[in-house]
Amino acid sequence: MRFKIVTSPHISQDVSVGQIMRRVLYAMIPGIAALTGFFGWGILINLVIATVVALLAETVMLTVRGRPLALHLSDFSAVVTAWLLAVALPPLAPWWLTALGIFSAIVVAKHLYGGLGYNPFNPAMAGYVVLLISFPREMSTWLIPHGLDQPHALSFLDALRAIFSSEWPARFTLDALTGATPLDALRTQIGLGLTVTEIRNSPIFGIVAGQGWEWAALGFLAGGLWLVYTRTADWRIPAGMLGGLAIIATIFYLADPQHYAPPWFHVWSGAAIFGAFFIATDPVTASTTSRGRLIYGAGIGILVYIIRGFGGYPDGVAFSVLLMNIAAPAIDLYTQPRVFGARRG
Amino acid sequence: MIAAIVVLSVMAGVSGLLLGFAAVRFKVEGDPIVDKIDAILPQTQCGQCGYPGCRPYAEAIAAGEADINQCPPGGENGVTALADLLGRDPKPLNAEHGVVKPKMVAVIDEQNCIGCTLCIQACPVDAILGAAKHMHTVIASECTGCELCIAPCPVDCIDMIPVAQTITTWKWTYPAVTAKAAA
Amino acid sequence: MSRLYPFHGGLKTVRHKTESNQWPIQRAALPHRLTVPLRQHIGAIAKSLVQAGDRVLKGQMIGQADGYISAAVHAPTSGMVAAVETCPVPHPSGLPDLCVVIDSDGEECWVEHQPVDYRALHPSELRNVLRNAGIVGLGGAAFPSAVKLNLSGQCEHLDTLILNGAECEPWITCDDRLMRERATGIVAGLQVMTHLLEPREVLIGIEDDKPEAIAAMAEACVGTGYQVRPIPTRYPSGSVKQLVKLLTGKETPVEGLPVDVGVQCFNAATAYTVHRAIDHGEPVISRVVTVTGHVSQPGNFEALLGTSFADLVEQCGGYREGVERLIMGGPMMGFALHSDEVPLTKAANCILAASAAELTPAQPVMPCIRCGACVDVCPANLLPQQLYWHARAKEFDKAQDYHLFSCIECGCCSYVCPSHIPLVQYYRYAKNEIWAQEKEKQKAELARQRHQARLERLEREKQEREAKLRQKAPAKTIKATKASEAGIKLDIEAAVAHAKPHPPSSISSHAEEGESITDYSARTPALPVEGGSRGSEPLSSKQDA
Amino acid sequence: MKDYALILVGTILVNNFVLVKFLGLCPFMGVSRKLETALGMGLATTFVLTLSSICAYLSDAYLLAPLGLEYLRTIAFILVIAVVVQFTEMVVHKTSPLLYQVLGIYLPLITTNCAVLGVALLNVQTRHGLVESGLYGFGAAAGFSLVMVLFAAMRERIVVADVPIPFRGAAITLVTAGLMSLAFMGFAGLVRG
Amino acid sequence: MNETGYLKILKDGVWTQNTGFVALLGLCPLLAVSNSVVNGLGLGLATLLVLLISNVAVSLIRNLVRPEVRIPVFVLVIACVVTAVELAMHAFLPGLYTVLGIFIPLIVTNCCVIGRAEAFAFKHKVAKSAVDGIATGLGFMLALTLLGAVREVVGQGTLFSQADLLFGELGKGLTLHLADNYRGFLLAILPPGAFIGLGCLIALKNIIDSRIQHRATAQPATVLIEAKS
Amino acid sequence: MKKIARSMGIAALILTGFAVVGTGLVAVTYSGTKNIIAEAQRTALEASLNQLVPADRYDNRVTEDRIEAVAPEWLGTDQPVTIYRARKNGQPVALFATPTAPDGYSGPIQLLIGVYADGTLAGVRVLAHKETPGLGDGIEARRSPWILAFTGKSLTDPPQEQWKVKRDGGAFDQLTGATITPRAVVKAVRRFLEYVQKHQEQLFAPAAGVK
Ligand SMILES: Cc1cc2nc3c(=O)[nH]c(=O)nc-3n(C[C@H](O)[C@H](O)[C@H](O)COP(=O)(O)O)c2cc1C
Ligand SMILES: Cc1cc2nc3c(=O)[nH]c(=O)nc-3n(C[C@H](O)[C@H](O)[C@H](O)COP(=O)(O)O)c2cc1C
Ligand SMILES: Cc1cc2nc3c(=O)[nH]c(=O)nc-3n(C[C@H](O)[C@H](O)[C@H](O)COP(=O)(O)O)c2cc1C
Ligand SMILES: Cc1cc2nc3c(=O)[nH]c(=O)nc-3n(C[C@H](O)[C@H](O)[C@H](O)CO)c2cc1C
Ligand code: SF4
Ligand code: SF4
Ligand code: SF4
Ligand code: SF4
Ligand code: FES
Repeated sequence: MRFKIVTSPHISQDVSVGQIMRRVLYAMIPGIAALTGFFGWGILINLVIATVVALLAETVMLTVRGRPLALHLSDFSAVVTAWLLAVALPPLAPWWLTALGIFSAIVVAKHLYGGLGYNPFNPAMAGYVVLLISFPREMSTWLIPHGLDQPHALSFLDALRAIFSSEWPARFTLDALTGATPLDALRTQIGLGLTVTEIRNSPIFGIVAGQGWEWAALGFLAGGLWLVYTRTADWRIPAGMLGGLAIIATIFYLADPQHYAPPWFHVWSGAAIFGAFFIATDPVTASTTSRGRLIYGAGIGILVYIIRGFGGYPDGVAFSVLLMNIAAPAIDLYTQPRVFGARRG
Repeated sequence: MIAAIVVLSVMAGVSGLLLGFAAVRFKVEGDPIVDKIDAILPQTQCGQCGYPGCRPYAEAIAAGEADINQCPPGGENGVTALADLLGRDPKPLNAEHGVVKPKMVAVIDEQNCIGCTLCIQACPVDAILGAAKHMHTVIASECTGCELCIAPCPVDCIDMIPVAQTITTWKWTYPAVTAKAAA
Repeated sequence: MSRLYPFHGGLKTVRHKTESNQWPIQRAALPHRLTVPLRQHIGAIAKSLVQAGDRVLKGQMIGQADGYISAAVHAPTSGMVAAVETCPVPHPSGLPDLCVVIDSDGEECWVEHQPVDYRALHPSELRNVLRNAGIVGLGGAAFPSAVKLNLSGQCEHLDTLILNGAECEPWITCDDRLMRERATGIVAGLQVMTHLLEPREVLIGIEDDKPEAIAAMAEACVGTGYQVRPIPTRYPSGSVKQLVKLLTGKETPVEGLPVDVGVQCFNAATAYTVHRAIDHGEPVISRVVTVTGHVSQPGNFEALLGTSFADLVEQCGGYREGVERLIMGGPMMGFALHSDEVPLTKAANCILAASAAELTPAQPVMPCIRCGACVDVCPANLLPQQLYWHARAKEFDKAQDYHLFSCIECGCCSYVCPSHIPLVQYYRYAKNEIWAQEKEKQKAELARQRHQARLERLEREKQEREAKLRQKAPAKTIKATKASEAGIKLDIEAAVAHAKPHPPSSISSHAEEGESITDYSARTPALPVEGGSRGSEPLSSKQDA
Repeated sequence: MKDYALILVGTILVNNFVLVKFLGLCPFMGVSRKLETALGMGLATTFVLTLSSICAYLSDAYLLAPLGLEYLRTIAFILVIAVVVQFTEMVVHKTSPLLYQVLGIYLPLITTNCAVLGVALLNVQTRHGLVESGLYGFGAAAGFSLVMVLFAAMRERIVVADVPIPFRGAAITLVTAGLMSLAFMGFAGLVRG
Repeated sequence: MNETGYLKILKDGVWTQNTGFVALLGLCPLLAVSNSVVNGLGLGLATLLVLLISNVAVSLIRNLVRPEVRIPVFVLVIACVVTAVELAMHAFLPGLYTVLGIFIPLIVTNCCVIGRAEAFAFKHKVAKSAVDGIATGLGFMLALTLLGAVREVVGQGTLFSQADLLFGELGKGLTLHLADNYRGFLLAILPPGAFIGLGCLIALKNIIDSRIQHRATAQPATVLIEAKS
Repeated sequence: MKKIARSMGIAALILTGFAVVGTGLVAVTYSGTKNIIAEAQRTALEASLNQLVPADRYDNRVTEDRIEAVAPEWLGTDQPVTIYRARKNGQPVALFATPTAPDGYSGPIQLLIGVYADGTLAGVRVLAHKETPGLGDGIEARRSPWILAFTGKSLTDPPQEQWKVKRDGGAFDQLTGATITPRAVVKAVRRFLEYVQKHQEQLFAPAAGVK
C-alpha cells in the first residue's frame, strides 16, 4: 500500500485567504450603501470600474509573471483593493482616474513586489495618493450629499455620462453640485480665522460631523466591528488609531476649543473610521506583533491629526497609513513579544 | 585674486598639517577580515577556487582579487555568508570553478593499493593512513572529499563515494518542493 | 480546586477520541516475526548483543545502552534471531535502520523476572535497573527516563513532579485507556519516581475531556497525597513546558528544561513501565498503542514492540476504503509513514490511518498575508510568520534571532494559517540546516587544524632536510631545496589543475567505474556519527547536545 | 524657539533631505542593506553633518564673505568637510575604539555624501546664522538617519519578497524609495514659508 | 573577441557599469535634475566636462600624491574644476544655471566623479583616463537624459521644453508637444516619480541585458543539444 | 615625532601646492567671467521686467535705479524688497517690485508687479510659490492666463470693493477648485497698489533717495 507523504500537522482549520478577503467585502456593504444613498450612483459605478480594472490588471500581471491565475484571482485581494480605493474616490471621478489609481495600486504597489503578501505599502492607499498628488483638482471635487440644498439626484445615466465623458447634465452647473468636504471646509475656514463653532453652523455639518458623511461612517463602523468580531481584523489597530487620534485631538481641543475641532468630530470625520477598520488593518502592510499593532495604529491616528490640523491636505488617512507602512518593519523588529520562557524585562 | 589664493592655500596648508599628522599617528592595522572569510570557507582545501587552499582564497577575496563565488564546496550558503560578511549582493556560483556536488569521501581499493604513499603526500588534511609498501586507508571521518588524492594514485585505486544518507544524517527538505507535490 | 495558570495560545482542535476509547485495551496477537529496532530512543543507538542464529528469551536484553544517553532494547518474545540488519523503521525519512529480527517460537518463554524492592536500593542502582529495563519516555520523545530521574547537577531539590496524562492530540487515547484500566500500576510507578526525585508535590494533569481517567486516577491516588488536576482541553496542554506552566505557573527558560525551575514531568505510560520494571521485573517489551482512523474497528492494543503496523491494522479489521496516509502519532505532530511494514517502537503511541474525510483537504499554498493568526495560537509565544519568512529565505541567523529553537513544532500555527503554509516543515528544515551547518563548521575547523598541522609539519621537515643537507654537502644544498620546493609547487599546481572541472572525457571514464562505486557503498560502514535525533523531538535539543 | 523647532520639523520631515531634496542618495541606497549598518551610517553622518555645517558657516562668515570670495565657497567648504571627516575619524579612533568600530568604516564615505556639501551651501543660500546652521545640519542628518533606518528595515523584508526578476535589486529598492517619498509628501505644507 | 582597451572602457562606462543604472552613484543630481530632458542634458554636459578634466588632472598628478592626502587632493582638484565650470555656466548659460541651482556645485560630491578618480584615473595613463572620463560622463548623461525624457513625457507630455535654456533662442522651436490637451501626470515630475522612473529604467536595462545574454548563450546551447543527439 | 613633523610638512606642502595652482586657475576664470556674469544677470532681470513694461517705454538703466523698502504690512514680508524704477527722460514711467502674498495655500507666494506711474498695473507675474501643482499653480503665466487678467487694472478699475475673487463677490476669477491661492494673490496686488498710491513720492524719488 502506498501512502501519501505529507508533513504534519495533518489537519487544519477551514479558512482561506479568499474567505478572509470576502469578509472584508461584506463588511463594506453597509458603508457603501450609505455612501450611495448620499452621493448617488457614482459610487457604485466607480466600484464596478475599479473591480473590472483591478481584475484585469491582476490577470495581466499574473500572466506575465507566470503565476496560477485561478488561484490568485480567487483570493479576492485585488477586489478588496479595488473597493477600498473606489470608496475613497470622489463619486463622479472620471473613469480614467479610477483606472489609473487601480493600475498604480495593483501593478506598482502590489505586483512589483511579488503580489499578495509581499507588498510593503498599502496598495489602495498608494494608488490613492498617486492620484491625489497628480490630480488634486479631480480628487477634491466631491459632490454635495443629498438632502442638503440639492433635492435633485443625478440619475444613473447622468452619473455614467459624467464619469465616462466628463459631461455634466445641462441642468446643473459643476459648482452647484460640488463643494468642499467637511474637513476641507473646516481647514480652509479656520485658515480664514473663523472659529470652530461658526464653521460648524454651516449646513454641510450634521450631528457630529459632516452631513451625510457621518452616516457613512456609521455604516463602516458597523462593518468594521463585525470584522473585529470575526477576527478578520485585529482590534488593536482600529483601537490604536482611533485612540491616538482622539487623545491628541482632545489635548488640542482642551487647549483651544475655538481653534481646534473636538475629538468626536475628528474621529467621526473624513476617512477616520473607514481607515481605522478597513485600511489600517490591512494585515500585509501593518505591523504584525501585538504591541506593534497598537503602536502602528496610534501612529496613524496621530499623523492623521497632524496632517489634518497642520499640513497641506484636508484628510491624512492615506498618507498616514503609507508613512506607518514605512515604519512597520522597524516597529516589528522592536516589539517582538517575550518568548515563552525568556527572561522578563 | 591674491586674497583668494592666500586664503585657500592657508586652509589647504592647515588641512595638510592635520592630515599628515593623522597619517602617521593612525596607521591602518592588519586585516582581520581574512580570518572572518576563512572561517566561512569549508576548509576542504580542494583548490577548486583556483587558489592552493582556503586561506589563500580568503586572502585573495580580502584583497579584492577574487570574487566570492568561486568555492563550490561552500555552496550557495557559503556565497551568501560571504556576501553578508562583505556587504555585497549574493550571486550564483561561478560554474567555471565547478559545481556543487553531494558530499563525498575517498575510499582506497585495498586490493589494488601498492602502498606508494603518493596519496598521503597529496592529502591536505592527513586523512590517509599507511606506510610505504603497505596498504593505505582513508579515515572517513577526516576526509574532506577534496579529491586531491585521486590524481596522484598510479594505479587508480582511489574512488570518491557519496556519503550515504542514514537516519541520523537525514534532513528535512525545503518545503516548497513538498508543498508543490502536495498541491 | 487549585488554580491553573493558562499559557498563551493553543487551540481547540477536533477531538475524535470516542472512535477508539470505548473499548478496553486488547492484547495484540503474537506475530511470527518481530523486527526490533536498536534505536527506539533519543541518543546513541544500542549495541547489539546478539547475532543471527542466536536463541533469545522473552525479556532478554538484545541491545545494550551505549553511553549515558541511550537505552537498552529487549527481546519482546522468545525465538530465534533471524538477522541483525537494516530494516525499514517508522521514521519520517522512510530510511531503514539497524534492527534485530526475531522469529518467534510462540512459546513466550521469559527470562527470569527480577522484581526489586526500590526502597532498599541505592538510587543509582535503582536507576541502573531502570536503564537496563530500557525505560524511555513513552509520551513521544522516547528520552531515556533514567537520565531524567537523576537530579544531580541539574537542580537542588525538585518542587513538583508532574504526571502527564493530558493526551491533548486528537485521536490518541492510549493513555486515557491506560489510566482508566491500570491506574494503580501507574501510581505504583509514580511512587518509584517519587522515591528517586523526592518532589514536594506530585501533580497529575489530565485534560477534562477524560472524566473516567480522572476518576480512576483520583481513586488510585487516595492516600498518596498525589493530586489529580483536571486541565482544560486545549491543544497542546500536554506539551511539557506548557503543562508545567499550566499547573505550576512556572515558565521553563528558553534554553532550559523543566528541571531548571524545579519540575520534572513524565508520561503516564512511562510511569506504568517503571512499575512493571520494578515491581515485576519486566523490561519494556510492549506498549499500549492506539490504532484508529479509517480502520474497521479502532481500538487500543497492548502490542509487543517490533510488531508490524500492518499486523496491528489487520487486528482492527483492516483499512477501510480510501485511506490516503498512515500517520504515526497524532494528526498534529505525527509523521506520515512511507509503508505500514514497519515495527512498533517505544515512541509509537498511535497509528492513525487517515482518509480524506479525517483530514482537511490539501489546499494550495498561498503567500503569507501576515494576518497574525499564527501569532495568536503559538504556545511558545513566537512570531511564526517571521520565522517562516526567514526560514523560507534561508536566513537562518535571523530565524534564530526570532528564537527558532523555542518552537516546539506543535503545529498550531499551520493549523490556523489561512494561507495553508506548511510552516512547521519550514522550521524543521531550518533547524536541520542549522544543525548541519554547525556540524560542518566543526568539521571545517577540524580540517583547518589538520591542514595547518600538516603545513607546519611539512615546513619542519623541509627545514630539517635542509639542515641535514647543509651539513652534508653545503654546495648542493641550494639546488636541492630549490628542486624540492619546485616539486611541492608542482604538486600543488597539479592538484589545482586536477580540481578544475573534468573535461568531458574524464567524466565518461568515471562513469565506467560506476559499478565499483556502488560496490563500495555497500561495504563501507556508515560514517561515525554522534548520537542524537534530528528534528523529530524538538524538546530534546538540549538533552541532545 | 519656535523657529528652531520649525527648522527641525522642516528638515526632518517636510523637506527630508533624501526623499524630497535628493541629497545623500548614494549612501542611502548603498549602506541601507542592513539595519545595523544603516544605524552606524546615520550616527556618523549626524555627527559630521552638524559639525561641518558649523565649520562651513564659520569659514564663510569670517573668511570668505569679508574678503568677497564667495565664489570660492565650493572649494573651501569641501576642504573643510574633508578635514572634519578625517579629523573625526582621528579623534574617534583615539578616544573610543568601540565607537570607531561602529562609525569608523562609514566616515570616509561621508566626504562624498553630497548632503554634507549641500547643507553647507543651503545654509549660505538661506542666510542661516550660526545656531540655525548647526540645527539645519543636525535636522538634515536626523532626517537622513531616520529614513535610512526605516528604509533598511524595509529592505530586509523586500530582499526576500517574490519580486519579479527584472526588478530584483536596485530597481525595486528605488521603487520603494519612491513610494516612501510619496508618503512623505503628506508632510507637505506642515511648515509654511 | 578582443574587447580590451578603449572600446571596453567606453562600453563599460556607457552601459555595463553605467553610473546611474548599475553603480548607483551620482544619484542625487540624477534624480533631482531629471525632470526634463533639457535639465538632464545640461547637467549631464557639465558633469561630462568635469569628469573629463578631473580624470585627466588626477591622472597627471597621480605620481605626485601621497596616500594620506589623496582624497583631499582629489576633492580639491575636482572642486576647482567644478567651480570653473560653474562660473562658465553662470556666464554663458545663465538660465540653465538658475534652474540647476545647487546641483552644479554638488558635482564635486557626485560620487561618480571622485569614484572614477579613485578607481580609474589614479591607476591609468592620461589618454585612458580621458576616455574613461568621457565614457563615464556619457553614461551619466545617457541616464540623465533618458530619465529626463521619460519624466517629461509622462509628466507634462512634452519633450525639450525650455530648450532655449541650453540652446538659446534657437532652442525655442525645439519643444515638442506630444499630445494635445494631455493632462499631465504630475507624479512623474514630483520626487516620487524620479525614484520610480529610475527604478523602471533599471528594470528595463535588466530586461535588455538578459535578452542579450540569452541570445549569447542560446547559440552554444543548441550546439550542445546537437552534440548529444 | 620627527616622522610626524615630516609627514605633516609634506602633506601640507602638497595640499597647499594644489590649492595655489587650483585656486589660481579658478581666480583667473572668475576674473574672466565676472563681468559677463554681471551682464547676464542684468539682462535676465531686464528681460523679465520687459515682459511687463516694453523696453521702449523707458530709457534709464532700470536695474541700477533701485531702492529697498521694508514694509511688512504692505509688502507681505519682513525682508527688504527691492523696487526698480523706470524713467523716460528722467520722468517716472513705472516701477517694479517683488512683494509677497503671505497667505497662499501652502506658503508665501512671491510676485513680480509692475505699476505705471498713473497707478495702472503693467502686469503681475509669479516668481516663486509652493502652491499645489495642478491646482494652485494656475497662477503661473505658463500654466494658465489667469494672472494676465491684472494687466491694465488699477485701484479704481475695478473699484476697491471689487478687488476680490468672484466667489467672495469680487471681480476676479478664481481657479477651478482652488480659491485660496487667487484670493491671496488678489489681496497682495491690491495691497501693493495701495502702497504705491500712498508712497508715490518717495518711491519715485530720484536716485539720490537710494538707501
Ligand atoms: C466615510 C468617508 C468619509 C469621508 N469624509 C471626507 C471628508 O470629510 N473630507 C474629505 O476631504 N474627504 C473625505 N473622505 C474621503 C477620504 O477622506 C479620502 O478621500 C480617503 O479615504 C483617504 O485619503 P486622505 O486621508 O489622504 O484624504 C471620506 C471618505 C469616506 C469613505
Ligand atoms: C505539542 C506537544 C504535545 C505533547 N502532548 C503530550 C501529551 O499529550 N501527553 C504526553 O504524555 N506527552 C506529550 N508531549 C510530550 C511531553 O512534552 C513530554 O515529552 C513528556 O510528557 C515527557 O514525559 P516522558 O519522558 O515520560 O515521555 C507533548 C509534546 C509536545 C511538543
Ligand atoms: C491636496 C489639496 C491641495 C490643494 N491645494 C490648493 C491650492 O494650492 N490652492 C488653493 O487655492 N486651493 C487648494 N486646495 C483646495 C482648497 O482646500 C479648497 O478646497 C479650495 O480652495 C476651495 O475652493 P473652491 O471654493 O473653489 O472649491 C487644495 C485641496 C486639496 C485637497
Ligand atoms: C482586514 C483587511 C484589510 C485590508 N485592507 C486593505 C487596504 O487597505 N488596501 C488594500 O489594498 N488591500 C487591503 N486588504 C487586502 C489585501 O490585504 C491587500 O490587497 C494586500 O495588501 C495585497 O498584498 C485588506 C485585507 C484585509 C483582510
Ligand atoms: S574551493 Fe573552497 S574548499 Fe576548495 S580550496 Fe577553495 S576555498 Fe577551500
Ligand atoms: S583522502 Fe583524498 S579526498 Fe579525502 S581529504 Fe585526503 S586527499 Fe582529499
Ligand atoms: S497564519 Fe499564515 S498567513 Fe497568517 S501570518 Fe501566520 S503564516 Fe502568515
Ligand atoms: S509550531 Fe512552533 S511556531 Fe508554530 S505554533 Fe507551535 S511553537 Fe509556535
Ligand atoms: S550624488 Fe552621491 S550622495 Fe549625492
